[in-house]
Amino acid sequence: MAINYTYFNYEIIRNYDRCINCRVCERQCSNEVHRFDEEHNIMVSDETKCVNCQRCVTLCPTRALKIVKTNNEFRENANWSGKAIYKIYRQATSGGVLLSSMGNPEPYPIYFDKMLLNASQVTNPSIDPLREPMETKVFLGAKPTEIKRDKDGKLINNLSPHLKLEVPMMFSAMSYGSISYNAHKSLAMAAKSLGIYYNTGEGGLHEDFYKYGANTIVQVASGRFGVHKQFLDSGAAIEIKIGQGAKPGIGGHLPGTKIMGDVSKTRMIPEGSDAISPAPHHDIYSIEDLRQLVYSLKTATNFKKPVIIKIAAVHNISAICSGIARSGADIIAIDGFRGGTGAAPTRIRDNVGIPIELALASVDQRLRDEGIRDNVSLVVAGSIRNSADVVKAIALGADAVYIGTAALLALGCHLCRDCQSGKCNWGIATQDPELVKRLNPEIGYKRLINLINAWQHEIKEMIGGMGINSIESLRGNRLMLRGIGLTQKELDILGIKHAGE
Amino acid sequence: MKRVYVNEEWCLGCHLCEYYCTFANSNMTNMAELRNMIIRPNIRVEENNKISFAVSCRHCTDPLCVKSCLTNALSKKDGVISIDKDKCIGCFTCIVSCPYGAISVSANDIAQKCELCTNNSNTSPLCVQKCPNGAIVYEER
Amino acid sequence: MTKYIIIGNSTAAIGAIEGIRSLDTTSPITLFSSENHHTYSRPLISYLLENKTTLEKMKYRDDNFYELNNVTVVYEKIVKINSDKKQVYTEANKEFSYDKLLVATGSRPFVPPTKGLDSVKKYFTFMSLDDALDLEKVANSTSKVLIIGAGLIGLKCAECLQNKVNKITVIDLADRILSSILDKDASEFMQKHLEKNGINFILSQAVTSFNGNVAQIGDKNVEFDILVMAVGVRAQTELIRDIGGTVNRGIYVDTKMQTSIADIYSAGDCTEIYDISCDKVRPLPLLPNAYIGGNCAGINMAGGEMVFDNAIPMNSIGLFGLHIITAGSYIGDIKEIQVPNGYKKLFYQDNYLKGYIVVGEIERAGIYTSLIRNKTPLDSIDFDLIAVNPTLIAFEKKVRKTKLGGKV
Amino acid sequence: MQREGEIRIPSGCAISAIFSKGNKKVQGADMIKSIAVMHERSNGLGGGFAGYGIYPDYADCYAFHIFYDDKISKKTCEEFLEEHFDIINLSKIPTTNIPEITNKPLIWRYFVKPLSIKLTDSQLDEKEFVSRCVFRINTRLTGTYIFSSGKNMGVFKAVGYPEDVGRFYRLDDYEGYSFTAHGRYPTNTPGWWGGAHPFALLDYSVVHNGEISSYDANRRAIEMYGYKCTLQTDTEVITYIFDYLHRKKHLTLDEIAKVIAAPFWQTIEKMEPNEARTCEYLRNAFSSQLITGPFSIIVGFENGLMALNDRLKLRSMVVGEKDDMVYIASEEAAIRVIQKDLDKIWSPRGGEPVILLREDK
Repeated sequence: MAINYTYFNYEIIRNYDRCINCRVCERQCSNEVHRFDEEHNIMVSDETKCVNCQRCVTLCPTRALKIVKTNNEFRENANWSGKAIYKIYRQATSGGVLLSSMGNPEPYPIYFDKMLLNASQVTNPSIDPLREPMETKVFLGAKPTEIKRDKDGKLINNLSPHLKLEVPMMFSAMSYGSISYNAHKSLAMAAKSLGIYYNTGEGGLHEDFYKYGANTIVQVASGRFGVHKQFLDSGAAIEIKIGQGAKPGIGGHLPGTKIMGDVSKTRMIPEGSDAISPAPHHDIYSIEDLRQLVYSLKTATNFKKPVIIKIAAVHNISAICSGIARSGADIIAIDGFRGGTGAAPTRIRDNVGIPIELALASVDQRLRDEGIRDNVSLVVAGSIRNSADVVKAIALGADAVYIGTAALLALGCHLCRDCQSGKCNWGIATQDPELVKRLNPEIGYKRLINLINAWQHEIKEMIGGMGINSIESLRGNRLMLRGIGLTQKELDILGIKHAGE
Repeated sequence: MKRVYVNEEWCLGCHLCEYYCTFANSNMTNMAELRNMIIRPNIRVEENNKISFAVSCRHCTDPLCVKSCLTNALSKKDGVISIDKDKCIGCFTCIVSCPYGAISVSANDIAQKCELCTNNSNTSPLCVQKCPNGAIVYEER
Repeated sequence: MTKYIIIGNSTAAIGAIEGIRSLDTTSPITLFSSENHHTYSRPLISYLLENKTTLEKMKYRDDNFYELNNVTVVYEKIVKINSDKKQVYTEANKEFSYDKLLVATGSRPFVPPTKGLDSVKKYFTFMSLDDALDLEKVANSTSKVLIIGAGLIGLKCAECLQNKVNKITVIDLADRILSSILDKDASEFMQKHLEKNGINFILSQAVTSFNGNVAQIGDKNVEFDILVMAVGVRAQTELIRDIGGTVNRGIYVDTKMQTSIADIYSAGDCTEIYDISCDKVRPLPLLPNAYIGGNCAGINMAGGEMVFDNAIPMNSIGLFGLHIITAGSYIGDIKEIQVPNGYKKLFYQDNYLKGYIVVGEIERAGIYTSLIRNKTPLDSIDFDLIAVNPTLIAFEKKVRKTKLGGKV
Repeated sequence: MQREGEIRIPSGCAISAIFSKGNKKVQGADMIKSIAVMHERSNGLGGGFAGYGIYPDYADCYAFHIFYDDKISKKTCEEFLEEHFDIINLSKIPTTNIPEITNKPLIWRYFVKPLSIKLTDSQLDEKEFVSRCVFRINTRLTGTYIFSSGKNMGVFKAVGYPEDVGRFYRLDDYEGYSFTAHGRYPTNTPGWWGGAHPFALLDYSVVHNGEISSYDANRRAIEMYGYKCTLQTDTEVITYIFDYLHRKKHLTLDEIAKVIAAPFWQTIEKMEPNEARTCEYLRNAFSSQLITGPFSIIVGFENGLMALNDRLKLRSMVVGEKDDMVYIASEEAAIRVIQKDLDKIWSPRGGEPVILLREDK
């Protein structure tokens, strides 16, 4: 093409008074942005290639680098933003669908930030987690409908298979393939030592990780990649993935370039072939089909494992969930529209689905109204960013949350949202051995443990302040929430009062 | 005793250790002073088609360098092999004897080597502190 | 309680003391020094004349070394051993008895008998501190110096006198300099370097006769004010020879550094030792071997178990800022590597590295030394890679793992 | 200002109870004496009593105590009752007008039995039928509030200090095997007679001191099982939880304690395996019925009484024994005033239930 319409977003500012030509930026940039100019003995950079992953900035020993948004602008236009124009150029050049990664970055309302928490004053005491036990253990699974006793009146354990979490958080589904071996290993190791669970995503389970099975949720998705008897048996629970928040209604696509060696082996597909998960499960065209799949998986595993149904938060979510709650599933995982992904069509990521806070509130209420809330546990995902989000989600009615993006951030991800390129400089969303080795699981899993421990401490502080000393007394305890700057409609959906009421 | 160990599985070949080592053993207050300087670190990264690892003094239990030293400049105290710059006359017999190639020639033409940062202001080896991927560790083995 | 006696006060002796004391901290050690100096490092005498070191810094161990190690030093020469009585005798015929004895008498300069040598007022050797101090007294800006022998000693001597004197001429019977440690190409390379620095050479010739301060060399005469004899050294083996101990070019010792006579050990320049690089027994008058040998002897004398069975020649020498490192023997096939303003040659035979010469870029050469010393099979490493550049990457992964991840 | 039920009202309080395990009778007068001692713990915005074994002549009838705002309400309600019950006896509840108790509603008492046709039509067991009728009336019929609906027991409550309420209802005229009393200290309320305690459903009555932090979690859970929390008070939700676990799920009193004041996990870990398994089962199966935050409650029911503190014991509660009489109160003084020499007096640990049952039953 005659004219290069490339419109680059970033400028790399290098402070030459600090740059010592150590070339770490050059060595660590898989996008080949930095280069050492032998002749003039200085470092130079090609900004057009920069995705602003901050690897160079982070490693630069003299802090000589910073990356700033370019202030190069098109003529001002409230309607046609530079971003909008740029995308047009890109598509006019490529003729292709726009791809991007991680969660929806657009400025939609964040309801977690419009809810405030309660604390005890005078009429009942707040509880100090440093002095009193403060419990965060939760069980996920259906509650028994009736109490059974043996002949001498002792209770019979008629609990259906369930998951036991030391803290109400799990690592959400990220497939081996979309993320690296070392990223997966870090998650597995962390889940094990935290007494929680991580999720294989639709990538099968690498043979090295079977030993973490007791802390693994194995996922069955529309592509059925890597699914076999041993895989199903190895996990603590089975998750049927119907949809995901980042791209409701469409399937997945892992480019063949990432299907190499162990990834192809684990997925049970040929090297180099694209892994394409269909939009729907072609054996699930209706709720009764889902029920069949649930029971086939349960039968396949001798009714020993709880089954999770993961769906994206869409408009009639509560009706859908009431159907699922009657399908024999034990846990429903709802993924909000901010949920992350390794790659999604931009327009879908940014325009489909609804906020998890609203979805959760209406689902929890609907299931209670129908008296079937005990049939299932609710796990919510889709941008749980901190411990307060966790507390708010549980107060709205969730049993536990899935964290994905936050976990990746703990592992070093800088949300450059270029996962689809496979050139992740942080060794997370890549299969290039040279890049993968940049994530040392020994370091990674400790960072994950730190994050969850830190959040657990904060959760204890917050619920202790409410005078609650066990997380189950927070679940659905919407009186602990007040809205701020919300319309009556929003308050009604969230089932909370406005601050001051 | 605690020693520096490297694990090539995690070495990224970023060479940061070399720069931090040089800085640690300089009397600079600001690393940027390394600008336009040829660095002479006591730890060196070896690289060859995608394998890389850093090498520094292994502080051998039976150190040939110390035994070979002409001037008694090299000596071993509490497991740390250190060099007395005042005594060294740069004969480099230590370089002939070191099986790891961990002793090098200093700017003023005498021998220099890693002393586990016991000879500078750092509390533990700076290369270890600064390795971005835990490829260099300082521990008992 | 064992009575230790050590004859000699240099590297091997110090190695022995440290060896003994690593196991036996109490028994008395008596040391006899024929030189009236605290132990010092012989190779430093040339640096002393260059003022690159001082008498203080030359000391091979600190002043309180004997005291700390509870060693009695007797500055007298031992002239006789009686191995039956287990006694040694000084010139004054004082007797001292031992349980374990170390003979570390070192070597002495060899002065070839030459016609008219007696007509030379005074000639010098260049071995001991006293030699150096004497030389320093007479050397001045007008002196013309003639050095016989273009070996390590001769050339180090030349180097240290260069700025002090008017002219230096080095003569050697061999057709090249440093013939004992360099091959032809290397010595030519080195010779050029030395000539650039103003040293004159007369090679493949010998002094046929002296006439006062004139040496006749072939058909021409060379005048000199100072004559230095640096032809070579000879092991001082008499003490052992006199009592019928096995002696060849040096005192025979086994791998425990024990002589053929019970309870008598020997180490250092006075011994001959098995050189694994060429599997021959020969004197290896080099400081590292002296220390390692002495240390080994000391440990065995104190009842420990130690062997020294991997001796090889190792040399590191700097002349006028150019460094040479060599080790092992120059036998077998040759691998020559081109290096900018330097020189590198590796010698290997049936899958083992035998020796090498590196001039100029000397860093990490010790890795080559270890290949010779440890008899590393060359097919177990990337020889082509390591030849170009001494690196641990050339070893197998598992070897690297132990080298860098294991306790060594 | 919102009326009780339209708004959640946290409140502190005083509670007291007397229980006779044997055949000795408990006098209403003693109950008043005891609760009166804790005058300071109330603020005059609510007081009440529950007496058990007080209607021996109508022991097999449900005794409905009803507040009416006006005659119309009474008329509509009675029509409903006629439809569903066989009314054995109806009368005003005898009261004495005293200055301390003002703007009293119409207070009526009905002894009823479910009409067998209606009962069979409903395909419910008798108690479920009755409780549903009670919910119907309380939620659908405005101006009408059934505040007592058990057999051979009755609740007497009003806005005022408990001792005055006792006098107002002539409690001295009643005797039975068990009494409980409550003095209320709401932190904000217009004070409504129905909002006073005890709160009762069928023969379960609850007096409670505390403010539970788990309220909304408990409420939203219990409402799923057909209960309606019309008053939004802790006492109400606790009563329903108790009714649910005891009457509907048939948990033992001891198991109920393990649910609502569940032992901490760290305690469970130290238990012997079987007990630990039971506790884990109960905490898992009934996690929404765990009550956290400070409370001391006394639950009365047919032939029994159960007292319980929250698991951290954030509210005071003491128990005294004399022969086969047992006394429970927020403060020891409230026991001493009616029984000077006790065989035994102690303060139950948090989460440790005090379960009292009549021996001959």
